[in-house]
Amino acid sequence: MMRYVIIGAGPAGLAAVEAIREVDVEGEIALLTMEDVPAYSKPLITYLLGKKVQEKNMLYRTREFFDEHRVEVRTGAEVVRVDTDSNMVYLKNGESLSYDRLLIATGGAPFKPPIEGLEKEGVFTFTRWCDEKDMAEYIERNGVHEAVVLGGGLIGLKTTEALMELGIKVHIVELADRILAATFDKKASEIITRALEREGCEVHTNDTVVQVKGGKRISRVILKSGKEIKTRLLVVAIGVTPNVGFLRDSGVRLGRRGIMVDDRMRTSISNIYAAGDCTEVLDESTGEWRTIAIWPIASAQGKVAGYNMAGREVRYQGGIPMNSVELAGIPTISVGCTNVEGDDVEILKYEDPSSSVYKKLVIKNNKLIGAVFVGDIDRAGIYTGLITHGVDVSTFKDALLDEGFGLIYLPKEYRKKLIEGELKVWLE
Amino acid sequence: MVRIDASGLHYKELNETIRKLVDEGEKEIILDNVCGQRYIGCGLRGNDIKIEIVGTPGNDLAAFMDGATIIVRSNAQDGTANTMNRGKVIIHGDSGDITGHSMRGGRIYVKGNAGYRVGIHMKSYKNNFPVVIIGGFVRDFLAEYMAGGLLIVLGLETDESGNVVGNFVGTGMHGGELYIRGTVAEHQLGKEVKIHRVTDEDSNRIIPYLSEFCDDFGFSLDEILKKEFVKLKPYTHRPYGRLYAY
Amino acid sequence: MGCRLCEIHCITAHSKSKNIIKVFRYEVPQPVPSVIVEEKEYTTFAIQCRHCEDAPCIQACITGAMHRDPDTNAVHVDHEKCVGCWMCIMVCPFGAIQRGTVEKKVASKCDLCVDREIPACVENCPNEALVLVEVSE
Amino acid sequence: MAKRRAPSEFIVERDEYKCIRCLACVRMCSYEANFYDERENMVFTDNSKCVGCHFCEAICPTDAIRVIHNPLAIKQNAHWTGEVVSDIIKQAETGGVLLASMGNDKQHFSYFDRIILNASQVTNPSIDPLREPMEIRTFIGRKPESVDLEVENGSVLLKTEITPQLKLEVPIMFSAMSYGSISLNACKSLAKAAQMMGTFFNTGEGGLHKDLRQYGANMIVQCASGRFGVDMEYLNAGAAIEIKIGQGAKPGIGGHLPGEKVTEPISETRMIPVGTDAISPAPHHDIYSIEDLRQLIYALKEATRYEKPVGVKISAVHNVAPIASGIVRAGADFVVIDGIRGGTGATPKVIRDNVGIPIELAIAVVDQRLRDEGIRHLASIVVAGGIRNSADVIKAIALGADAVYIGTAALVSLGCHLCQKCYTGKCNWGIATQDPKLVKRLNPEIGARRAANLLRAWALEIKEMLGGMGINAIESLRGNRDQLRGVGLSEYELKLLGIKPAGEAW
Repeated sequence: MMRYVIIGAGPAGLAAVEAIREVDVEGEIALLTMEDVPAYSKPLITYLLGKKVQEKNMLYRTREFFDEHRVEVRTGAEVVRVDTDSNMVYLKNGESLSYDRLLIATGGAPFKPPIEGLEKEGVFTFTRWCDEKDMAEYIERNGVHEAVVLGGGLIGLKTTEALMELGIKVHIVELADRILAATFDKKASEIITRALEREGCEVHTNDTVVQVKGGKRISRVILKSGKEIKTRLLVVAIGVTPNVGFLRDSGVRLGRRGIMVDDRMRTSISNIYAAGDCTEVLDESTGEWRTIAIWPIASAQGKVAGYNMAGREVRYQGGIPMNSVELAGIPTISVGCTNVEGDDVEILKYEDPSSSVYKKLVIKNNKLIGAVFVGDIDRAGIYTGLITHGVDVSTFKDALLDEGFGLIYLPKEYRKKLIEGELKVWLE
Repeated sequence: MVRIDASGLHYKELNETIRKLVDEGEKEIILDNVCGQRYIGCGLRGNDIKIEIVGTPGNDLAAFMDGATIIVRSNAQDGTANTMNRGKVIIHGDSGDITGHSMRGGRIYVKGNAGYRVGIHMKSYKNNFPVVIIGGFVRDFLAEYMAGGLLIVLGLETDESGNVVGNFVGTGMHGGELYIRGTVAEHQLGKEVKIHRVTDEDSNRIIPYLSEFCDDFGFSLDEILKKEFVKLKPYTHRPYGRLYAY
Repeated sequence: MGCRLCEIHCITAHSKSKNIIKVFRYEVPQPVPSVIVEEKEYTTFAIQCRHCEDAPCIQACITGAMHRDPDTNAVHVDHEKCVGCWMCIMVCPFGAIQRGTVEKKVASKCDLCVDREIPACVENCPNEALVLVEVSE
Repeated sequence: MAKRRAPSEFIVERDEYKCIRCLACVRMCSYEANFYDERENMVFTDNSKCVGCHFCEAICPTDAIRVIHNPLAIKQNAHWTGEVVSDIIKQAETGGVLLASMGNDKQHFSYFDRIILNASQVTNPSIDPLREPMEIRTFIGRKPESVDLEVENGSVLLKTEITPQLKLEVPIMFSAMSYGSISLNACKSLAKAAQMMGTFFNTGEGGLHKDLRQYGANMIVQCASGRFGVDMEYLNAGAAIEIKIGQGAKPGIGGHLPGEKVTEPISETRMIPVGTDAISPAPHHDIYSIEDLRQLIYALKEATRYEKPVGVKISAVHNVAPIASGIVRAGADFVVIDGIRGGTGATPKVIRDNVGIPIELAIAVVDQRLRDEGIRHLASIVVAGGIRNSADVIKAIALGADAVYIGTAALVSLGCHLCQKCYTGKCNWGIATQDPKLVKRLNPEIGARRAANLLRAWALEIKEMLGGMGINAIESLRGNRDQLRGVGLSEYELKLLGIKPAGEAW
C-alpha cells in the first residue's frame, strides 16, 4: 500500500488529495500543515480583517472533506528536513514520518526587506490567518486610525481595502512608478489609483520605507523621498518567496527561487513531487520558468502532481499568470502578458472613462496573449480560454471587443472541443 | 458486343433485354431491325455503354438517360433525349419534335433536320452542360424557355422557304446560348432574345463541339466555318420580374 | 431562434416574486439571467453553465463556495461563502458565470433551477431548443 | 407622389400592464411590425406591416398581445368588401398581378359542410373500435381484374402478379410541397411524420434535398413541367412517382419561383444556377394529349423498371371526369385530383379564387365515371384541396376516394396560422421561408411529432365514425355513398354527388 505524505494544506495540497483519491482509494495519505487549521483560504484573510467574511467561512474545504478522502491531517506540523535516502520527513517537534511519495506544497512566505526598525511592534506581514488575528487585535488595542502599507501589489491593495473598511486612513508606498505594476498596465493602474484616492487613500509611488521610527512600538515611518508619515501600523506586502528553506540539504533541486519540476510535477528526486507557489512553473505566456503564485495554477499543479503520484500519467502544460480582484468597488481581471509593446504586438482597446470601464487585449502572431478588464469583467473567462488554449483569433479579431462578443464568434471546432470538455489543464 | 434482332419485339421486351444485358456487364449492343420501339435507352446509366440502333427508334429515345452513348443509323422520332442528364445521342438522319426537351446535360448531334420546339426548356447546372447540334434546319419554337446549355443549328439544309430556323425562336428563353449558321430575320425571333455578333471567345468555345460533330458525321469543319454564325442570347435571365403586386 | 425567452424565464425563476410581470415591473435590481443568448448572423444559441466534469471554476474558487453537488454532480455556488473575487468569472471559458446583482454581490450562474423539476429555460423554450440532459459517468 | 397604403387589416393591441419589455415580439417579427422606443420605454406596432400571423401573440411570455381584425378598415359593403377595395388599391399602386398563398378562402365552395354521415341504430349493430379490429390500412396502385389463388400444403398462395402498390397505414398523405416553397425543416417534419405513421409525403416539383433521401420509403417524388431536379437518382429515390399536370390553387397555369428565391441550397436541389428564375411552364412540353401523357407515364415506368407506381396529379376542372378516365387509360396507377381549395406557396389570386371546381363534386363524378366505364380498379383515386379534418377525409372516401392528401392541414399542425403570406418568404413560423433565421424556428422534431399526432388523432376519429356506421374497414366505405346525405343542396348537385338528401331512407 502506497503511503503519500503531503506538506502543505493549501490549494495545491488539497487538489493533490482529490487527485490521488480519484486513482488510488487504498493508499494512506498524511497531510502536514504548519498552521493550526488546515484548508483555510489565505486570500480570505483580508476579507476577514475587513469583516466581509465570518470566521466560520474561512475554510474552503471542511473537516468532512478529510474524512471522506481518508486523510490523516497533522496541524502545527512544520517540516524541518527531508531525508531523500531514507524517505523520511522530520518535523520541528522531533517527530518523523516515512513516505513512498512526497508532495511539497509549502507555498510562499512573505518577503521582508532589510529596513531599519522592522522588528518593532506594529509592523506586520499579512499572509496567514495568525497575521490577521494578531493585526486585528493590535488595531483594536491601539486604536489605529492611520496605516502605511508598503507594496502596491495585490496583497498590499487588498489589505489596504480591508483597513479602509475599518475606518483607517491608509498610505500606500510603492517603489515602482505605479501600483499594480506587475499585474496591470498603466491605464488600469491609473483607474485603480484614482478610485483608491477617491476613497481617501494616499498613494506614494517611486518611493519606499527606509526607516521605521518609534520606541518598542512603531510611531512613524521615513520614506526614501524624505517624507515622514505618522503611523502605528506598517504592513509589509512586497511579495512572497517560495517556502523551501527546509530543503536546503535534501538534494531536491531548486531553481532561481523555487523548486524545479518536470511536466509531471516531479522534482529532481523521483518520488518527490512539488506543486503550487513553492515551485517554478512554465509561464506559457512568456516561455520562462518562474514562480507564479496564483491559486488556479496551484490547484492545477496539485491535481497533476496527485495523479502522477498515484500512477496516472498526466502532463501539465504550464500556466499563465492571471488575477482577479475587486478594488474600491471596481472589478478587475488581468490575464497573461498585459505590459508588452512592440511591432509584433497588436493592442485592442476599449475605454469608457465615464464608467471607469477599460478593456485591453494583446495579440501576437494572431493569438491572444494578454487581457485586461477593469470595471466590466463580463465573460472575461472566454478570453482567458482563448489565451490558455492558444486559439488563432485572426478570423474574428475585429469582433473581440464588440458588445455582443461571445462563444458564437469562436471557431466551431474550438467551441465543440470546449463543450465536449476536451480542453483540460493537463494532457493524458 | 451483342446484336439483338428487334423485329417484332414489343418495346417492353426489347428494353428489358437491353437492361438485362447492361446489368450483366455488356458494354456494346447493336439493335437490328428497330421499328418504332419507344424508350430505348430510357433511364440508362453508365458512361461506357454504347447502343447502336439500326432502323428507326420510337419516341422518348434516351429519355432520362444518364451517361450512355446511343447511335441511330437513321431517323429518330419525337422526345429524343427527354430530360437527359448525361450521355450522347448521335442521329445520322432527322430527329423529331422536342428533341432535347428539358435536358440538363450530355450531347445530341443530329446530322439531318429536327422538328418543332427543339431544345425546349434545356437547362444547365454546374458540371452538367447540355449541347445540341442540328446539322440541317429546325422548325418553329426553337429553344423555347431555354434556361441553359448550348444549341447550334448549322443549316446545312434549309426548309421549304429557305430558312434554317422557324418562327418564335427563343420565346421565353432566359439562359444559355443559341448559335445559328447563316441568317435569321428579326420577325423569326421571340421577344426575349437578341442577336449578337459571334466573338472569338464564342468561337473558341463552340469549335470543340463542332469538330466533334464533324468527326461523328464526316463533315469538314473548315467547310462549316466558312459561313458566318449569329448568336442569340436572352435579354435577361429574369424575363418575368416586376410582374406581381406584393 | 433568438427570442430570448429563456433569459426572461430564468430571471423570473430566480426572482423574489417568481411572477413574471411583477419581477419586471417592481423588482430592482433584477437577477441576472444565467442563460445567455448569443446571436450572430444566422446562428443563435443559448449558453449556460455546462457543469463541467473538470470545472475550472471550482479549481479557482478561493472560498470553496463553488462546489459540486455530490448527488447531482451539478456545480453550485454557495452564496453565503462567496466573497465576489470573480476568479470563477476569470476562468470560465464559456463566460457562463456573472456578477450577481441581488443583495450581496456574489457569483451568479445556472443552478439548474434546483427548486423546480425542470429548469425554467427548458420548460419555456418555445422551440425545445433547450433540453436537460443527464450525463452519467 | 407619396405612396398610399391600403388600410391595415390588423391591429396589434398590447396590454401595457402586462408588457415587460422583453422585446421578444420585436425580435421575432420578420415583417418588422413591432418596434421598441427607448425614450418612451414602450413597444409599438406599425399595424400596416402586420400580416396577422399571430407569432408575436404566441411568443409573448405574459400574454400581453392581441392581434385583432381591424373592423372598420374599409367601410362595410356587402359587394365592395374590404378585400376587394384593398386589392384595387394595391393594383393601383403597382400595376401587377395580385399574388396569394395557401388555398381559396372564399365561403361558397364547401360541399363537405353540407354532407352528413350515417350511423347505425337498432337495425344494424355499430362497432366499438376500442374493442374490435378496425382496418384503415389502404393500398394505392392498380388492382388486378381478378385474383388467382392456389392452395399449397394448406396455405393460400397468391398467383396473380400485383403491380407495385403504396401501403398506407392511414388513408392520409402529405401533399406535394417542394423544398423551396416550404423550408427544409418543414419538409423534414412531414417526412419524419410520414415515416412514423406509415404513410407518404411528396417532394413537390423542387427536386430532392439530400437530407430527405433517408425517407425514401415514405416518399413520393414529383415530376413536373419544369423537370427541376429530375434525374435517375431522384426518380429512384422514392416509393412512387407523381406526374404533376395541375394544382388546385392554380389550374392551367405554371409555376414561377423568382430568381431571388433560388438560393444556393435551392439551386442544388432544383439543379439550376443560383439566382435564375425557376419556371415551370403551364403545360409539359411533351404532353399535349392523353397519348402523350401515356408516353411520359411509360417513360418513367421504363426508367424505373416498373418497380414503382406512377400517378398523375391534375386540378379539378370542368372536364375532370373524362380527363381522369383518360389518365387511367393512359396507364397511371393512381390519379390525384386537387380541388379549388387546394393550397399553394404563390399563385395569382384571381386564379386561386376563381378557377377549378370543388373537390367534393370532382371525387363523385370521377369515381362514378370510372365505375361506369369499368376501370375504377385500374387506378386509385387520391384527392386533395381543403381537407380540414377527419370528417372531410371520411366524406371524401365515401364519395369515392381511396385516400386523401393534406397540405394546409399539415402546415397548420406545424404552426401555420394561415396568414396567407407564403409568397413573401418571411414566414414567422419557419414554414414558408428559406431565411435561415426563420427556418430554425421550426424544430423538425417538434414538427414531426405534431404532424404525426394530427394523423394519429384523425385515424382514431375515422375509426370512431366507421364504427358508428357499422363498418370495420375503410375499404368498405370507399364509394359507399349511401353513408352520406346532403343538406340544403339542389337536386342536381345531389345527383352529381350521387347522394340522397338528408331524410331520405335507403
